[in-house]
Amino acid sequence: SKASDNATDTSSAAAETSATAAETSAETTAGASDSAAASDSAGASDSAGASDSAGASGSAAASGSNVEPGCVPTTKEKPYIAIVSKGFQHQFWQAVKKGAEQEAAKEGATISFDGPASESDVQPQLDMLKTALTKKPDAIGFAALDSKASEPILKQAQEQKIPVIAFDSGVDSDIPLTTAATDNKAAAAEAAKHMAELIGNKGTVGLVIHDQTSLSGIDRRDGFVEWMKENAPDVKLLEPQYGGGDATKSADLTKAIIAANPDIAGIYASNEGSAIGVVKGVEESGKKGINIVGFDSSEAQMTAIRSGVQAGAITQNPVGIGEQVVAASMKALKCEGLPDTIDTGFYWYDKTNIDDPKIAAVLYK
Amino acid sequence: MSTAEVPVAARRGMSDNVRMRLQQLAAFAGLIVITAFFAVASDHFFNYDNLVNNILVSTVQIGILALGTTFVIITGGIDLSIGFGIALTGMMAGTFLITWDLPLGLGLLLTLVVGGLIGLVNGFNISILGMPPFIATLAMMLVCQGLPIVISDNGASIYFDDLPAFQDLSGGTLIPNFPNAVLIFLVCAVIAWFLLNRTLFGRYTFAIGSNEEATALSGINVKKWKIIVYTVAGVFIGIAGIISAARIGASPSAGKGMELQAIAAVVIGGTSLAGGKGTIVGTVIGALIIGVLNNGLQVMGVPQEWQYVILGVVILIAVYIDMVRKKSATAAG
Amino acid sequence: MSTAEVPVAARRGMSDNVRMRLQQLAAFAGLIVITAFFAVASDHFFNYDNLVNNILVSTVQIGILALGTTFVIITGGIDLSIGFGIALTGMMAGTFLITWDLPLGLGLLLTLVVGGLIGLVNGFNISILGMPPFIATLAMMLVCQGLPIVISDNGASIYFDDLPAFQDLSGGTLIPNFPNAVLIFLVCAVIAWFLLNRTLFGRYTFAIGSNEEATALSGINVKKWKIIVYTVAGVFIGIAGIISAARIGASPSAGKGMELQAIAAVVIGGTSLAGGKGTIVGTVIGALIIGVLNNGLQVMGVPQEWQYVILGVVILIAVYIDMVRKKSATAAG
Amino acid sequence: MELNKNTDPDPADPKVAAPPVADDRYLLELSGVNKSFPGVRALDDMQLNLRYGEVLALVGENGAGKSTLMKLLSGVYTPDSGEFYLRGRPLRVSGPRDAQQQGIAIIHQEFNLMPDLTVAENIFIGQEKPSGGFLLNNRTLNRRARDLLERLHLPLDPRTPVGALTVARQQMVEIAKALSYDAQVLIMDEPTAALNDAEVATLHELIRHYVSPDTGVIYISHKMDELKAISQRITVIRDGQYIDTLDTATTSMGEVISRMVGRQLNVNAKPENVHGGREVILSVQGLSTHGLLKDVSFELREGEILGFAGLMGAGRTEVARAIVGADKRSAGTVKLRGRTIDPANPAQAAKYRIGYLSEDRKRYGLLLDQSVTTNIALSSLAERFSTAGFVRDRPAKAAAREYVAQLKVKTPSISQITKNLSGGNQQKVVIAKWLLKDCDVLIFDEPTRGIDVGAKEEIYGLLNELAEGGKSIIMISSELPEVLRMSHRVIVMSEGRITGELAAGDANQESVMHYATLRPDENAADAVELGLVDPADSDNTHQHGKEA
Ligand SMILES: Nc1ncnc2c1ncn2[C@@H]1O[C@H](COP(=O)(O)OP(=O)(O)OP(=O)(O)O)[C@@H](O)[C@H]1O
Ligand SMILES: Nc1ncnc2c1ncn2[C@@H]1O[C@H](COP(=O)(O)OP(=O)(O)OP(=O)(O)O)[C@@H](O)[C@H]1O
Ligand SMILES: [Mg+2]
Ligand SMILES: [Mg+2]
Repeated sequence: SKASDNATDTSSAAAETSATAAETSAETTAGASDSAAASDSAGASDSAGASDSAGASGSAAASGSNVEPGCVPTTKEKPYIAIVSKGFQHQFWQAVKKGAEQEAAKEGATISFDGPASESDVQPQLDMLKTALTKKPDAIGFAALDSKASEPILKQAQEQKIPVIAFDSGVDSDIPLTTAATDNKAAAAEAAKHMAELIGNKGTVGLVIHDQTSLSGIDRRDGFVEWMKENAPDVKLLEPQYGGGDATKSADLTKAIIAANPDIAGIYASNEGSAIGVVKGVEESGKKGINIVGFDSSEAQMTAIRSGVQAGAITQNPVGIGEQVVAASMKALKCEGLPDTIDTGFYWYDKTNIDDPKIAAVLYK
Repeated sequence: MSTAEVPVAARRGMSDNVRMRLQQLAAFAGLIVITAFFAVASDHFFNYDNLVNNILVSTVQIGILALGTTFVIITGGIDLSIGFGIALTGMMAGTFLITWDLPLGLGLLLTLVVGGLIGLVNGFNISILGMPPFIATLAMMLVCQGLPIVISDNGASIYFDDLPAFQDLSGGTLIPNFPNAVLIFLVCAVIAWFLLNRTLFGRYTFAIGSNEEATALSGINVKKWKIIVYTVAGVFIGIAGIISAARIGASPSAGKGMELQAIAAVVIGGTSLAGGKGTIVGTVIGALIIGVLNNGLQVMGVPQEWQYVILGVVILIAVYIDMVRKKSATAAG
Repeated sequence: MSTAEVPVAARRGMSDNVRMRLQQLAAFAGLIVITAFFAVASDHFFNYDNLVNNILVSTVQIGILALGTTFVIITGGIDLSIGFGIALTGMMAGTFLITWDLPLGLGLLLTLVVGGLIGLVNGFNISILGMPPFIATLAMMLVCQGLPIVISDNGASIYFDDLPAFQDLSGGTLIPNFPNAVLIFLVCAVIAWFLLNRTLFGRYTFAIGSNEEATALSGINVKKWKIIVYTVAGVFIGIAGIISAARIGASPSAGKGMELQAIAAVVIGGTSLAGGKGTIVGTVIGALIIGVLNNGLQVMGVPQEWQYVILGVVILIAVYIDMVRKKSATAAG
Repeated sequence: MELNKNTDPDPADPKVAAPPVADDRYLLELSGVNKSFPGVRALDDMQLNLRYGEVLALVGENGAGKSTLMKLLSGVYTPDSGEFYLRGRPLRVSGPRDAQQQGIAIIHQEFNLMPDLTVAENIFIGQEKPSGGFLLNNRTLNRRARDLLERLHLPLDPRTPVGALTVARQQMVEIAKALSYDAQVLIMDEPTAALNDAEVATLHELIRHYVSPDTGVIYISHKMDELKAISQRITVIRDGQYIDTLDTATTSMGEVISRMVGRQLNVNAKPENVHGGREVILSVQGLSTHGLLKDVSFELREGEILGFAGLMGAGRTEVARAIVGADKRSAGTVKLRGRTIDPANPAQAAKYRIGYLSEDRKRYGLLLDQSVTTNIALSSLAERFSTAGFVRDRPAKAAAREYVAQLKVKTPSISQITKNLSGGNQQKVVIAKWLLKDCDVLIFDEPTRGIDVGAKEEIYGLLNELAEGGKSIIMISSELPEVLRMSHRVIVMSEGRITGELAAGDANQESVMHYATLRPDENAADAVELGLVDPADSDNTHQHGKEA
């Protein structure tokens, strides 16, 4: 199951109710800029990730000027926003959905949320996008599995004067008014950086990636690999293995990797399912002292991090992303200006900062 | 005595045709009912744009795969390699047309050849080596899953933006407002119908599925014809691969899981996995039923988790209705 | 005349047993060869830890599904719902044991009942309504894909950290150094073997697959027995679901795609999709072949895309060797 | 009942006319039975009664309704209307199981066996007597089977998978299965179609032992001479209607036949003998297979009908299968008009214009779920009914219609599904397929199996026409009279060897049986007679054959 690059994470951010969630999104952007400073000074490994991403994905809360040409504010009291995401079955997307629903409830909009069964289902996703268009939505939120392939359909949206808000990962096209995204490559690089620190810049590191052909899988693999190649040449990276984000398969992969490389120092897992699998695999292998760097967030990973089995993980802010999509859509409908990108940021969390409110706010179970 | 039978014969012949018609009608009825339902349930569903540009276009690839697979299934076989076959043939199209920059016609031809080869190898393993079709094509499915990534640059897709002529194979409109992809699907369906109902190839396809040993003992070279059947199915994979690539670019994971949907379309269309029975019309209807359901449920805004459940239940009902009618048709006529 | 005929008949009888033994030997030989290859190719492959804790453990779920499916396939049917069946039964286990906090024994029992129900519905649709098994179980597969998400709290997995007794079903070791999951698999295999070879149930399973009409005409209640077959297969789904949940927690997307692997294991083991033939030993060997291949290729660090290709080719070869032996065995008799 | 005991019919001597009937109250009585199928009135106000302790023969043309009637009794079909009484009590049969429980056992015309199950498992399916209602014990099951088979003198190994048996043996399994129920009413639908005289005698022996004052047998057959030997009365039906019931003892077969077909038949279409003059078309030298055949050599001449006789399992079918490449040859050459040919499969054989009609129509003969036309046209499709790969249906249908009329195939239409034809009519369809494809060499294996007397004459006539037209025919048959009557020469096989070759003149019951029962492998004398003791070349076989 390739679903979800930032896949599988969860949902019941229900704990922090919509109120907190709202402030979360505020936090995010803030967190992004101020921790930018932080990390410039010293690559402090608490909420540093956000800064890199800020750097990477261009000025965050910058120029709020994108407006639909010839925009007429909607008169609808309950506008309809059709959201087509990259995935569905995994927790991460369910969390995005959650955020979107919360925001929609606040802003008084109705939404629909669809996504293909797996992140390699490019065509099914495009069929969904087209179908969404026929429902004459007032705005569209779209996370492209393959931005090039979706260009023609986005054009149709443009012709029909339907504002498009891209999210999760960039759509390389000027049609979307803004992109509520996080930079997977930068996030993966941040993970690599922490892995390097954990293993003292040398040793063997295995990679359990959730998808070999989807954008998110490729970015989270290459971001990690490239950073290591540049900054930690002594770290030996193994041939990446792909577990489809399926915990069981990833666990079996992990055990095979450990069996084949008794000297392994660390294992990187590129999404929730992979991380759970790697943790399980390491536990079952009975090996101690393997540094696990995971991705995304869930009860299982938090438990593993607290118990010390897993060193830490990069989390993005799916709930925040969901909220941003709806918020931005509403702005667009009111013809308010939007920035090129809304960086929803990403965060490194480990034993030390897992309970820090800023982090706790973006973690979800 | 034979004279005495003649009138009977006449009657019989009729009721027989009637039954045939009734069967297809039944499957067709299922499609109509579902369509009608969505038309009533949602005001965004029943309009030319949604029916043609969304439903039909989204049905094309599964439909074309289903057409080729119909022959295989009528012989009593099965082909699991069709799904990822799209990935392989698509990536090959990309390699031919973009990487090697061959002329369009040649590139297309070679792509169809690649498809044919996939089928040929399947046919050889099944017919000559005598492998179970399930295993032979499952193995080919794995091969078709791996090779595209090998070909690709680290799993990246190949795009055809510099080759609009190629992209037009899917998006263009020879007939105004009628995407070429759909046109190609229809043409394929007509060809398939012709092959199945008017040629030796079709007759032997049925004969093999209905009793392979008897067919062989009737002096028909069963091995040869089985290989041809799988090869034809392979060519259809090639066509589907080309359309997929023309539409969204060649991706190493295109067509994933489509084998199940295509086979489902065939079986929903009344073709028996036991072999010996099947119609092209049925297969087309089967593919449309799947397409309409997918689209309709989303247009209605059914939560996705429920879409799965409902899809399952509706398929059951559709097939059941179909069967009941057949039964009554057979019982009566 | 009788005197003269006896030897001929005897000959067949004998050569037949020999053939049976040869078949299993062949599949087994395939397994040995592959294992031997990896043992030589990698010095990390052939050690107790990798063989038991890695390969066997990774084979358990597919293996258990394959056991149940063996019965279905011997009747000439197929079951596609087993994969996502793991997701549904796993989530139900979570619901019973965590959400509702029922006592362990009861929770497990109810989970098996849920599995049985999945099979029962399949059996009903196939046996009573007369649906094609492919469609009936495909529909059930879709249902089993949607419901777990419906049950779940926004697709969140359910974890059993507070229920170590449950987790021990997979990770614990009643026998030192021997994971319970593997133990359970072996027990299931023995039970399945017994059911298939020593009980009325097994006898009728073969009879139905061999010639359903004749079995009915012999006064056997075919409908009833087919329902039982699918229900039994369902219970095995329940067992696999429990082990999956105990090992990794209950996830709404667990078991995805396992149906194909399980069916492949059964067919690689020499069971014919045409029905009437099959052995439990073969199925176990088939599952092991898949498990060994996956692990071996990973241990050797083969790039994933090549793993697919090699897996496909090796499966072909393994099955082909198996068949050649069978042929020679048959030709002799 | 007590009364009956003493007047138990004496099973001893087959040749004496039927033993006196135990009691004239009826064991089974049917009247006003109707059954229709789409477009077919299979049974029309049918009636029938079976007395205690009697064997009632049921005869009628192919498609007359015999099997249908029996299927009503055994719960396969439900009647549209009709009254049924068993032992004077109204009888309702809800299904096969129910029929068994009410004491009605049937051997269907088409086998109902599970090919993947062993002989024992087939015989006792449904009566496994599992311990605890669940657990099976194959050892005891095999023992029960062995006992039964020995009691019945049936040469079968309980552990053999039925799929590996030849038709004749499968028939025996069916017989054993039916007898294992020890039912009151035993229905046998053409049990001897696949058997030859020796086995028929064995079967009749079994039946006589089975019949007791409170049981009865309904015996369907197209072999008229059997009726005298086994039955007390003969019920004749035609086109689904009851015609008459006759006392076997006091009736001539000629009469029965004319009642059956509704006209007089001339039963002497003896072909005029072709003399050695004509050219040899097919010459087989030293043919052997791994299975069974040893050094089979013979010649087939143009315009000749060459009969193959032998006991079941003699290897006749294997000879045919080996010649057309359906089975592997381990040794030997096949020459066609002097040119050595080596067909690897029946398709190649067909290219050489050699056709093989299998003895097992269900398994190797028919596309059961396809139409009559499809089946008849199948072999000729390529060269006759297609141009450039496209099928021309009109001529194919025309041809089908022609043969349906000529062979009197009883079918509502040529588009009828073959499965729905009666057994004999199915056989006619297979024959039509091969008559339509004009081959130079036709190998007919049990061609008239299950075909009624009238239709047989038609087929004999056609075979003669073909022969006169210069075609060469190998006719494998277990019906000796048929072989003797049709063949120009008769080849006799035993245990995979040719043990004798007889010119039409010398061929008769005794001479054929003599060669058919030679057992060179067990009996030294036989080996000597066949000249196998000294490693002579295979011709000796024939020499000895001819001398005899
Ligand atoms: N299932 C069926 N569907 C349609 N027609 C049928 C079916 N079964 C039998 N018939 C028709 O009923 C008639 C009687 O068939 P039946 O098998 O009883 O003949 P029969 O006397 O047994 O002939 P035979 O001697 O060839 O066995 C035939 O014309 C046959 O075509
Ligand atoms: N299809 C088959 N499968 C397995 N064994 C076979 C098959 N055909 C023939 N045999 C074996 O070869 C022997 C010869 O059978 P075959 O049918 O050739 O004899 P036959 O002379 O044709 O007798 P009949 O045809 O009357 O049974 C049989 O004893 C049988 O064991
Ligand atoms: Mg009959
Ligand atoms: Mg024979």
